[in-house]
Amino acid sequence: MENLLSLWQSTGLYNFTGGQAFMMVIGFVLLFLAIKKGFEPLLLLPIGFGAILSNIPVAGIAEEGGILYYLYFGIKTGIFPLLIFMGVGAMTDFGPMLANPKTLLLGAAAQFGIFASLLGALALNFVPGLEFTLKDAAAIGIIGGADGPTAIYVASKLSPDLLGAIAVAAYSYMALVPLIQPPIMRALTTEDERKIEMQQLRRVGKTEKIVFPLMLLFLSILLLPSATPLIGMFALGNLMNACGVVDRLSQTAQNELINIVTIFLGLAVGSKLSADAFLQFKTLGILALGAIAFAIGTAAGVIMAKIMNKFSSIPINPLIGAAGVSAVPMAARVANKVGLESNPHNFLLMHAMGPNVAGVIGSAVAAGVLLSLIK
Amino acid sequence: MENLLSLWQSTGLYNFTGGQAFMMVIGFVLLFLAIKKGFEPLLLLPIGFGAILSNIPVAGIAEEGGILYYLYFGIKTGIFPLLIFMGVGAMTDFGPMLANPKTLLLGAAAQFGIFASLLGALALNFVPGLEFTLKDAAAIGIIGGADGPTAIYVASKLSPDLLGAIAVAAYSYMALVPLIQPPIMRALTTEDERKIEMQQLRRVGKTEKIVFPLMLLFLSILLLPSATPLIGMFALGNLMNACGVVDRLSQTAQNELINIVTIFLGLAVGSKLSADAFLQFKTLGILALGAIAFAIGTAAGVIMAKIMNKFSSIPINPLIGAAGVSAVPMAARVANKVGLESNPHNFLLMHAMGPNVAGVIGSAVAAGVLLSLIK
Amino acid sequence: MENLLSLWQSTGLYNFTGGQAFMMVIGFVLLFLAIKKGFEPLLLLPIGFGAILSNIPVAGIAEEGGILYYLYFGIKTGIFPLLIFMGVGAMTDFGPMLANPKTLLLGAAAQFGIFASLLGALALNFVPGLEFTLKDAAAIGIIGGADGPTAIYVASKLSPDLLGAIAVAAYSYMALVPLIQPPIMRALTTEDERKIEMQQLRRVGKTEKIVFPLMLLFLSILLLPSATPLIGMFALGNLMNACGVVDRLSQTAQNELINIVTIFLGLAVGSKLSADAFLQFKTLGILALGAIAFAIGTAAGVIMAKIMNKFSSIPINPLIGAAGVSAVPMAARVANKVGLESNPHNFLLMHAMGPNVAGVIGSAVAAGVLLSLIK
Amino acid sequence: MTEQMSSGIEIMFVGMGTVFLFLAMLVVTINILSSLIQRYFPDAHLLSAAAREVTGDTDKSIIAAITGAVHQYRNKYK
Amino acid sequence: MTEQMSSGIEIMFVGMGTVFLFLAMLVVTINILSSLIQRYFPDAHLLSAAAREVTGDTDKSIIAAITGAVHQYRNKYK
Amino acid sequence: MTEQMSSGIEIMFVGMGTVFLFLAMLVVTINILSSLIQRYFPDAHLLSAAAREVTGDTDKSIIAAITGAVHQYRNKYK
Ligand code: NA
Ligand code: NA
Ligand code: NA
Repeated sequence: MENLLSLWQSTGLYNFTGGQAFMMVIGFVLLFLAIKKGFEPLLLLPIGFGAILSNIPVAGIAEEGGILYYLYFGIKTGIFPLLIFMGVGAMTDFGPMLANPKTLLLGAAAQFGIFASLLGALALNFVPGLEFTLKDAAAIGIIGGADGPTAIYVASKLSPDLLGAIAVAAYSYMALVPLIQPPIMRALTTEDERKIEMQQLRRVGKTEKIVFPLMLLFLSILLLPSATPLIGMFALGNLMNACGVVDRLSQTAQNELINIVTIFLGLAVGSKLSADAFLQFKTLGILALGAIAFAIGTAAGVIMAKIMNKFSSIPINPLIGAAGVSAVPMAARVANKVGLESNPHNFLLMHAMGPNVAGVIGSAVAAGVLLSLIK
Repeated sequence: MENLLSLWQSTGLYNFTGGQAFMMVIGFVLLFLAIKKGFEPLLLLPIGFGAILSNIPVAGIAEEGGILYYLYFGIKTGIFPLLIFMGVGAMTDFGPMLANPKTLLLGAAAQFGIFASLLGALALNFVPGLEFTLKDAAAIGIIGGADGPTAIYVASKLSPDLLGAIAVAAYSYMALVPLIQPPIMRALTTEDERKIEMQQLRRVGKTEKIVFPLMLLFLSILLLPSATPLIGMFALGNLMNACGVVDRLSQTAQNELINIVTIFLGLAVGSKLSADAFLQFKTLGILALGAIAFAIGTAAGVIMAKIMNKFSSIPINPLIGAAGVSAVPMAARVANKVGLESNPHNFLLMHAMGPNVAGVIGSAVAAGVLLSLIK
Repeated sequence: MENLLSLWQSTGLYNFTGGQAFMMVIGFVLLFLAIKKGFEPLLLLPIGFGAILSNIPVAGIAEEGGILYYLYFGIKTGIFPLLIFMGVGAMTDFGPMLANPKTLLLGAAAQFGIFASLLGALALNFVPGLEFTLKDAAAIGIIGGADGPTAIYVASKLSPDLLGAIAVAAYSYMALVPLIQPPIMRALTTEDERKIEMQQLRRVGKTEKIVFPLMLLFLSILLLPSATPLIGMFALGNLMNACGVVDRLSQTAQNELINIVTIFLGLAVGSKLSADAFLQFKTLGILALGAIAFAIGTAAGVIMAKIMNKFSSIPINPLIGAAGVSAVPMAARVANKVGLESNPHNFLLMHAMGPNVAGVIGSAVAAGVLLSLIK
Repeated sequence: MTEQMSSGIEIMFVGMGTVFLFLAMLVVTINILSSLIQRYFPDAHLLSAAAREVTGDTDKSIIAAITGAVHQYRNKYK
Repeated sequence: MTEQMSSGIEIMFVGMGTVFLFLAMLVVTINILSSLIQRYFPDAHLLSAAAREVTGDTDKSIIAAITGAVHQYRNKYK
Repeated sequence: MTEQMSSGIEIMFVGMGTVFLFLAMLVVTINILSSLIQRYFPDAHLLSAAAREVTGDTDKSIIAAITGAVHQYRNKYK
């Protein structure tokens, strides 16, 4: 009888709190978005599942002794986001960017979204009930980098309590890029601009592709050492792929290793979606600022492309500026698609891949600045 | 000279204890069973090897500083059995069970082996020289769950000293299912019952397969949170496979990740096969109780099927009740084989897969009850 | 303004020390050797990259909180080199050795390089400014084993400060085997000896291949328990491959698992290439002694083969003695190539594989002796 | 009977009860959800399965040939 | 304006400045290195690309056939 | 000669002695076990090897063709 009572008192029904129930709904929504809507399922599925697991009453899966507690060490130490960045580096082809290096500047301009939303977060402090420290603001701003591992890395260092909301916002908006970007791109460009055809890119040789990651790392060492964990692991992955002599390592880095780490990282991020941390007015602010960051980043990229067009003899289609936010390869595909609407023979995909991967570098650099200035 | 003496004093020959030698023989027996007899080689080979390595005198491979000592953390924290459960979940097709959900009750009945052998362990306390605590008894009972990761997970929480013997018993009896089950199945059924043909199963759609793991998790959250680490990771693996949008994660979970963890888990389980813990009268009790648990579970499954047959208009072949112990997919194959002996046109395999996978859920639920009641 | 100053003070340019800059050059040289010269790229690429990352000022990637700091635990605990050894074991075919077991003695003789360079390191203590402890000397000597994971394992136990230099020397000289060995081989043999054709090897059955790793482990347990971590993991890998019943584990051990660990091990070794530890007169001594170790090992192997030829009715081509240093499979290929120069129909490759894999066992035994005598 | 034994028996009843309750509720829930899904969200996949089974033949024979070849290859050389 | 706000603005200027400086320097370095590499270490690979494109046809059609088959196989059975 | 040096020399003798002893014992054990195994547990595999080598031709040529194709494919597209 006592056992029966103690079993009843250990049921979820008996112990549920409203917050936990609500967070589980959030988890289910993330699963729904991942599975039915195709929103970045590789990340949002494990994140959503982790959110459910970590909010189960009594079980303590995200508390000491539970599996999610141990997996979180991989984020706390930075190991998981850095290994994912290595894998992404191994998957990245810098060829289109090396063929037209000017487009790197588009990847720079689009980072304006990061700093604008950082300012926005600070401005929200004037709203009663909202309180963001400078660290919080920087961690929120990095959503505008449109790069998952970078956002998780920075948030885990500066504002671990907001990590869950920030990661969810970053991946959700990356999935929403095809909805967020086109109206902004159309509003800022004329039909003629969208029709601009670009010169075919030259083929980039193997030596250039091998030298580039080393050069990138070297520049980062000289100018911004705080960005070198991110840029270093990215360059390592890229070098392993480009050099052609360690194919088995490169293949493992971009397949099994990144898959294993993705499962663990997703679950661990989900474990930060607790009611205490998430069910706050702050979270709405984060979601709003994230959307603003993406929009501003897109606009800044397009405007930068228009400015460059003024000074360049070789025409640049301003649509590829939007790809500068990163969100690889989604943003580049969006640029291509919007371009095709105006000119069915205008394939911008490869031209947009340049600013697209430059955006990854740009956000890593911005992350380095934030990590080095804000302590 | 001194060096020569110190080298001699550091040889295994000089330092061997009888217990260590005996445990190595156990290790070799496990290797023999794995390699020559095909007894669950994926687990018993690393377990047997781990047993040998951990009993090497002087070397201290299972002591602080040795590799097996570090690998054991993966069991202590529950990470290894849970990751294996995730991989098993990804490999499991719930289709046959969803097509005929009644067969879930067969998977429930067969768990009677768990609780019967728990009682048996307590009863053995009347034998002088044997002393099992309630925790020990529960850990021994779970052998009857016929599910490796569940047994290891529960034993590591309740009775880590018995872990080695329990894991060895669980995997050995799973390999012996084709010998243990058929006589019991034949004794409890008539020739006519064994000839019963079952209706073809309907095809189960993708949506149902996606919804099922979530529903399973939800029910477990409401009723039995203590089972959610096991059921949650199992459901995660199953969802990753069923949803079809994260194939690369699902493939990694059921291939490289589970392989890596299997090697580590096996070695770490083997490291618990030390002379101190294993060479006790207790171990014989554990082996005997394990066999009883399998036999009772099998019988309970068959009897339950016969009872259900009385009340159901749709015929159920009682042989598939035996598959309820889990031991996937061995027990289902045994049901199929025994059925074919009586009726060469009667293919029970898919019908037996229903209770078979239900048995996995049933043992996880039983594990949850034990973990929640016994502290 | 303050921010700008603090950013400048956090640049690499502001903080660089000469030692760090020099170590980065070393890192780049290793990358160059790996990529352009094909020097053991699987290891030297991550080691070189790790050297660069760990010497970045301010970033602290190899200090507490940095990724390389955490990865180093895998070396400190011995887990990484032992897992690599398991994978190498799974890749090794002992067939040629079992077909002609006498050649094991060639693998024994070639270990003379280890002990000769140990003595050499102690002798260098007479040079003012050089100071090697017995532990240092043993760790340096193991370079002569021509086996990466063994060298890293021993150095991490006996002399972690020298680990970086020792690993670099070991892998570099392994890559240089085609340059180091041929002149020594030619100098010690006559044209007639190099022309000796050897009898075709018998085919070795599966049972012998299964029994061998167990026998090897058993002998090591009896005689030299301190070598059992290395020999045990090697034998485990080999058994998994030979037994044929755990192919999925064996495949994972020799592919994804070894690849993942190789990346981590390489980076972690690189993290020990700090200016403090590397930029010492000692390092030159280590490099010199490493070369001597390889040369003496080669010579000892060849001379042993000539001695055996005196007493054996079945002819042995002394060139295959050089393969006894291990450096699998490079040294065996070198023996084959030098043999072909004298006799274009003389394929020594398979005959050289015997001493070649015996050399791996020989160095593991030598490692066990060193670990057991020197504390 | 010892106290331990009696708590063991209680655990048995509570345990088997919970296992049956849990799996019985799962049966009920599956039945409800399956009929809901089959009625309101039928899988296009299953509806068109019959159709595909007719037209799929050519594809299948090509794939079968290749499959066989690749399997032979993998078994031999893996 | 609060102190926090003003330091936020400073971070914005310093940050965007660094990002632009960094990427602009990367543009310059890429241009320099690319021209150096193309002049002094041209890739044999690229030089002979045109040639290969002519002769490669037979190879390609075989590979295309196999690729197609293997893809079909993998999509179906993975 | 220093004390360190003399212990180094001792280690050398003990070490090389152990290495030779170990590998020599391995030679002896291999010889014993190999003859035991070849006499009492001969591999069916090896006994029938000669037979298979005659009949295996057709298989091999198919496999060789596929292998070549798959290798081409993998080298190109991996
Ligand atoms: Na970006
Ligand atoms: Na079960
Ligand atoms: Na060696």
